[in-house]
Amino acid sequence: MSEPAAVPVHHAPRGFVRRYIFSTDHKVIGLQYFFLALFSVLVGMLLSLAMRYHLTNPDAKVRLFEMLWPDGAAGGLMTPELYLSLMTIHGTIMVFFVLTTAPQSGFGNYFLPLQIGAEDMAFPVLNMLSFWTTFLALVVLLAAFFVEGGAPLGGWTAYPPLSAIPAAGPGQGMGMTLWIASVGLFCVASLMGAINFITTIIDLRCTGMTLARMPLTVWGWFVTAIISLLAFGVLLAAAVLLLLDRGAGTSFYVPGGLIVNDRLLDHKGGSPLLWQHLFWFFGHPEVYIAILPGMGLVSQVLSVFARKPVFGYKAMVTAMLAIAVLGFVVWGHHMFVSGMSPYSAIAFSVLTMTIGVPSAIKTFNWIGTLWGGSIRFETPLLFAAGFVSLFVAGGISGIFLGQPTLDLYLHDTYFVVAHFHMIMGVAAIFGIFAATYYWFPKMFGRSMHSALGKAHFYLTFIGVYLIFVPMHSVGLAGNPRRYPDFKEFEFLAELGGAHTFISLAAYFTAAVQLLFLANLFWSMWKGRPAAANPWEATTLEWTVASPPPHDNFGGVTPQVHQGAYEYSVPGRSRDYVMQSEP
Amino acid sequence: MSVSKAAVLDRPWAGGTRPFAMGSKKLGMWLFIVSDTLTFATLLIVYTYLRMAAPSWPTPFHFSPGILFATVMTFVLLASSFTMVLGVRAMSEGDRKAAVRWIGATMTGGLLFIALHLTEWRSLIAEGMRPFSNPWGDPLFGATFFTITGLHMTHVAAGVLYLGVIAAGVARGRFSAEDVEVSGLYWHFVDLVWMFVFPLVYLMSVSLP
Amino acid sequence: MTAHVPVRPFALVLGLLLVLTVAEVVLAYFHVPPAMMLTALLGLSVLKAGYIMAYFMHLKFERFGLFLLLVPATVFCILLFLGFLPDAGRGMMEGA
Amino acid sequence: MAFAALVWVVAAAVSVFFAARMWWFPEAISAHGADYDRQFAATWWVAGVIFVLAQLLLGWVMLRYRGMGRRAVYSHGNNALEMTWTLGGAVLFLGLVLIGTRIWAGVHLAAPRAGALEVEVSAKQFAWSYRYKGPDNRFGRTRPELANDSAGNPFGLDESDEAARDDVVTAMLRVPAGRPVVLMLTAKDVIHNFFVRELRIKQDTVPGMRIPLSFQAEKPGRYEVACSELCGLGHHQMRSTLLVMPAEEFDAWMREQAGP
Repeated sequence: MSEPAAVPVHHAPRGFVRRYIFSTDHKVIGLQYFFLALFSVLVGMLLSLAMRYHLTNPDAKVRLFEMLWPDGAAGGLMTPELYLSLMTIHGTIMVFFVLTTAPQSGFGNYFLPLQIGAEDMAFPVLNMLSFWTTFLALVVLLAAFFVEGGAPLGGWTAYPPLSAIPAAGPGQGMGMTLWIASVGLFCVASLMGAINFITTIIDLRCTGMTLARMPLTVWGWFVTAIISLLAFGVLLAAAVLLLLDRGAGTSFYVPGGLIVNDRLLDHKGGSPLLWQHLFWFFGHPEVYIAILPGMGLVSQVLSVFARKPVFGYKAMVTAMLAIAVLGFVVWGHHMFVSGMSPYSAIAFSVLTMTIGVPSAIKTFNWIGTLWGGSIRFETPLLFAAGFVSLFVAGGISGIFLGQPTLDLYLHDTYFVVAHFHMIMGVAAIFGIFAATYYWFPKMFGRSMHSALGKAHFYLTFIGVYLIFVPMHSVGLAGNPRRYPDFKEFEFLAELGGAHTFISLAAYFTAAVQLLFLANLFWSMWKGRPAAANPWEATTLEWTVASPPPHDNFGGVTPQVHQGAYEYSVPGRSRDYVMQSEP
Repeated sequence: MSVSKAAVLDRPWAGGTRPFAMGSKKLGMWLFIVSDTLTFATLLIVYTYLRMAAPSWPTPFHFSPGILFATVMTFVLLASSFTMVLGVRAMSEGDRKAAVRWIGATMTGGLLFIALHLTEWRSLIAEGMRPFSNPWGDPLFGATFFTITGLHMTHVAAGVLYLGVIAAGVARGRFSAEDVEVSGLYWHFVDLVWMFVFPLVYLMSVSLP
Repeated sequence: MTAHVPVRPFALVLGLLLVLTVAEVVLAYFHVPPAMMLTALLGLSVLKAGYIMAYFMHLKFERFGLFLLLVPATVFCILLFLGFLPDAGRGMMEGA
Repeated sequence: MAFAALVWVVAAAVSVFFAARMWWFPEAISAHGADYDRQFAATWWVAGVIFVLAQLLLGWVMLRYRGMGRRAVYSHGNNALEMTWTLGGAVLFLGLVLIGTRIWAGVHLAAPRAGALEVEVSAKQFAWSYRYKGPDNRFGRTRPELANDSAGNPFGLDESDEAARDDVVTAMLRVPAGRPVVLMLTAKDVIHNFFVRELRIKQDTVPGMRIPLSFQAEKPGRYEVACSELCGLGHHQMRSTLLVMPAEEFDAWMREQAGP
């Protein structure tokens, strides 16, 4: 392999089905994932709007609810079980089909091979399979709404015995079974994806693409894929055992002596805590699966638009690896009040606080990247900077929740809800927005509307702070999460004003997203045609046409001679040096 | 800034080359093995956890037939791994016929393992063992036993099918030496898992005289 | 890859694995506390697994980087599972 | 410009909003609660200062370094600076958690104090029941198959056991002020959670487990017990009352319950 490999030029398959449906082209698969996530995020957002509406108007009769869920909202009045099932599907769809799918499988599939100078992923057919398995998982999940009893109501964490006993509530029958099946399928799809990503990054980098020259986005996908590979197998096993408890009469998670609906169950010997351990062993790394690609992307975007090298590239990579390792040793902080050993809790909390250190490194290095730059205020930059602001805002509440002492009050209140929405539901999504605005010209050959994009950013940024800051406060007042209404408790009645405010802010923020949708679809067909390298960025995807040809580099494998962030190099006429430039 | 091409190519991680000097399929199989290891490890830790939590755990396996059977099954599996090594070796030396023969021997080992295992399952079921109860006490004994050995047996069965496809292809002149090696990796992994199932599930539950 | 691969080391490994298996079975019949038994059996199993990986799965003859990529992370995760165990049987009620 | 202004406004607004304490903790009614509030306040200052500083800094660099045709500084970083914030962060975060550990240990690791009132708590979909030992100072035998709420026997007390007959079972948790209490938390069907805001205590009730929880309420009054772990469709209605009574009143109530 001393000569640059002479790769034959491949033409795209001609048939519509092979080209756009069962395609093995990483770019088409990336777009498929992107649109699957877009559909999912819309569904998830509409579910959350329905929930917010119900929380503030618990007695309202809504025709739309009745049309959508004739059983759960007879006469338009939402039942508690319907509310809880909306909540369960909202959480599941957002965590798995949006936050895991868009940044990693969507943008990762599209841009990983382009950024490392490869023609495709290492296993194109496996790639196709993993998309269609994800698709099937989504169909199975949504099907839960339409079976008897409706969707499950145990939340995305599905704690047994509630999730293990079909008699424990409506939705805990067929709906719950479908939920488990969906999660199992998603695990399989993610494992296939992880194997593909790792192999691609190890084997298919073009000549000169050393590890230290890889864009931080690639590092983000690499670390994320490693976490996925190690975490999803555990969830898969845990899900199979839960299924057996429900179907085969085993008792892995169900202890003896349970009385459900006045009936003594036959189960004996299991442990509800066991599921929590297994679930969070996967679940905490999952949080980083959602955020790490965004971290990589933000580093990339800040550097491009500040026209300045990333501040502390090695520290950024080290911090990502440290976050990955620490992400595996802190699962117990989700279980401080679960009845786990109090000694374990202390150990977990010390480890949890340690994660603050690499997180702080990332934050300050992002600011350090902007420091001394010559910042171009384009929409992707705004979203990346917004990510930094929200990452701080969402991460800082982790200092409270990571202490078992403080968790004694805050656990399962709206403080937690606000915390993880700020970091996963908003910061991570800002990463996705930044990626969309940044790479849109490359994906579709056209530019998104700049003024609309900026308006979208500013209004969303204001909106999310308006939603989630008061929500922290509501949590401090002790408001438990996962309540369909607040009528039963005196202390919750006093919080009605706060909830109304939060709901209004949520409607506003959701409405603003119409700007994004309009901009996205309008620009796809009518946007200004984009140059090959509109942002004057250095990485390899900008060396090819927009959109890239079927075989990416036209059969010529590129060669890399530079690091990924050579901006404003002294002595150069242009303020950027492409990675492929000698 | 620029590094000469030769200097870059000398380093395995510099791109344009495969750092582990192996095909992507082989690396992919290794990665699959990592994730599957964690799935099996999860089941084994679940078993350990539940067994530690149980007030008493059944120890119903007598030397004959239980332990004797399981020991013979272990021998069969180890021997089949060895024949697989010989199959991979034959293939790497270009001897397709011998490769097919050795893979066939491996498959026979796998089938024998499944047959012995099913016989054992049948006799345990005849004694009254179920996933939800058993005559000796803690109901989770049956649940963990059937789940762990069942998942392992599924892997063996899938392996036999996989090797069948490989053998048929090799006989018709398809597949490279590395393809055979990759299937061998999977087979050895199934063997490796059993090295933990055997002591944990069987030997820790022998009925001591 | 047409180099001649000797069979002998692999046959020796097979023999060793069979011997270790017999040793495990014999060991299982000693009357020792369960914790000690578990440690001994797991020790032997790790040894066997090591031989299978090193020889049968050829890891010994691959580049060391592959070992570094695969083994430490996996072992780390499996060791972390031990963090579940302090909760096994914790606060258990009678008949649960 | 707009971005910097907005981030600064956000930082200021968030600070003012939380300083106003529009929706906030209720007053604590135990020594543990006071400790809790101190730990919270300490964490509050650390988090608040980091938050405000980071936002101010972010706004400032965005304002100061906005591109105006000027060339950016070519720099790959500064190791000394990175070490500073790495070590600073580590010391700060770990310090906080170690200080708080004492409070955690007080709830979960301290030996139950002598003379503590023991109450068994049983949670089910969607109600709470409490059981006191009665005059004989012993919990009587229970059998799950006897448990029947409509017959007023949520614990499944076995009347054939002498010790069970005088057990007092209630739907409201009454405790004496100024005396240590140990709750034994149990659940009959799924996981629930015992949460009293004023005590600053929250603990899951897990089926199959008996989890002890100690507290000592100082201030008499009526407080709400809320279920804080999703337990099914009636989760939001799973309410009960904690009545902290002056010790003499509690004793009188207890004597009255025990009957003649």
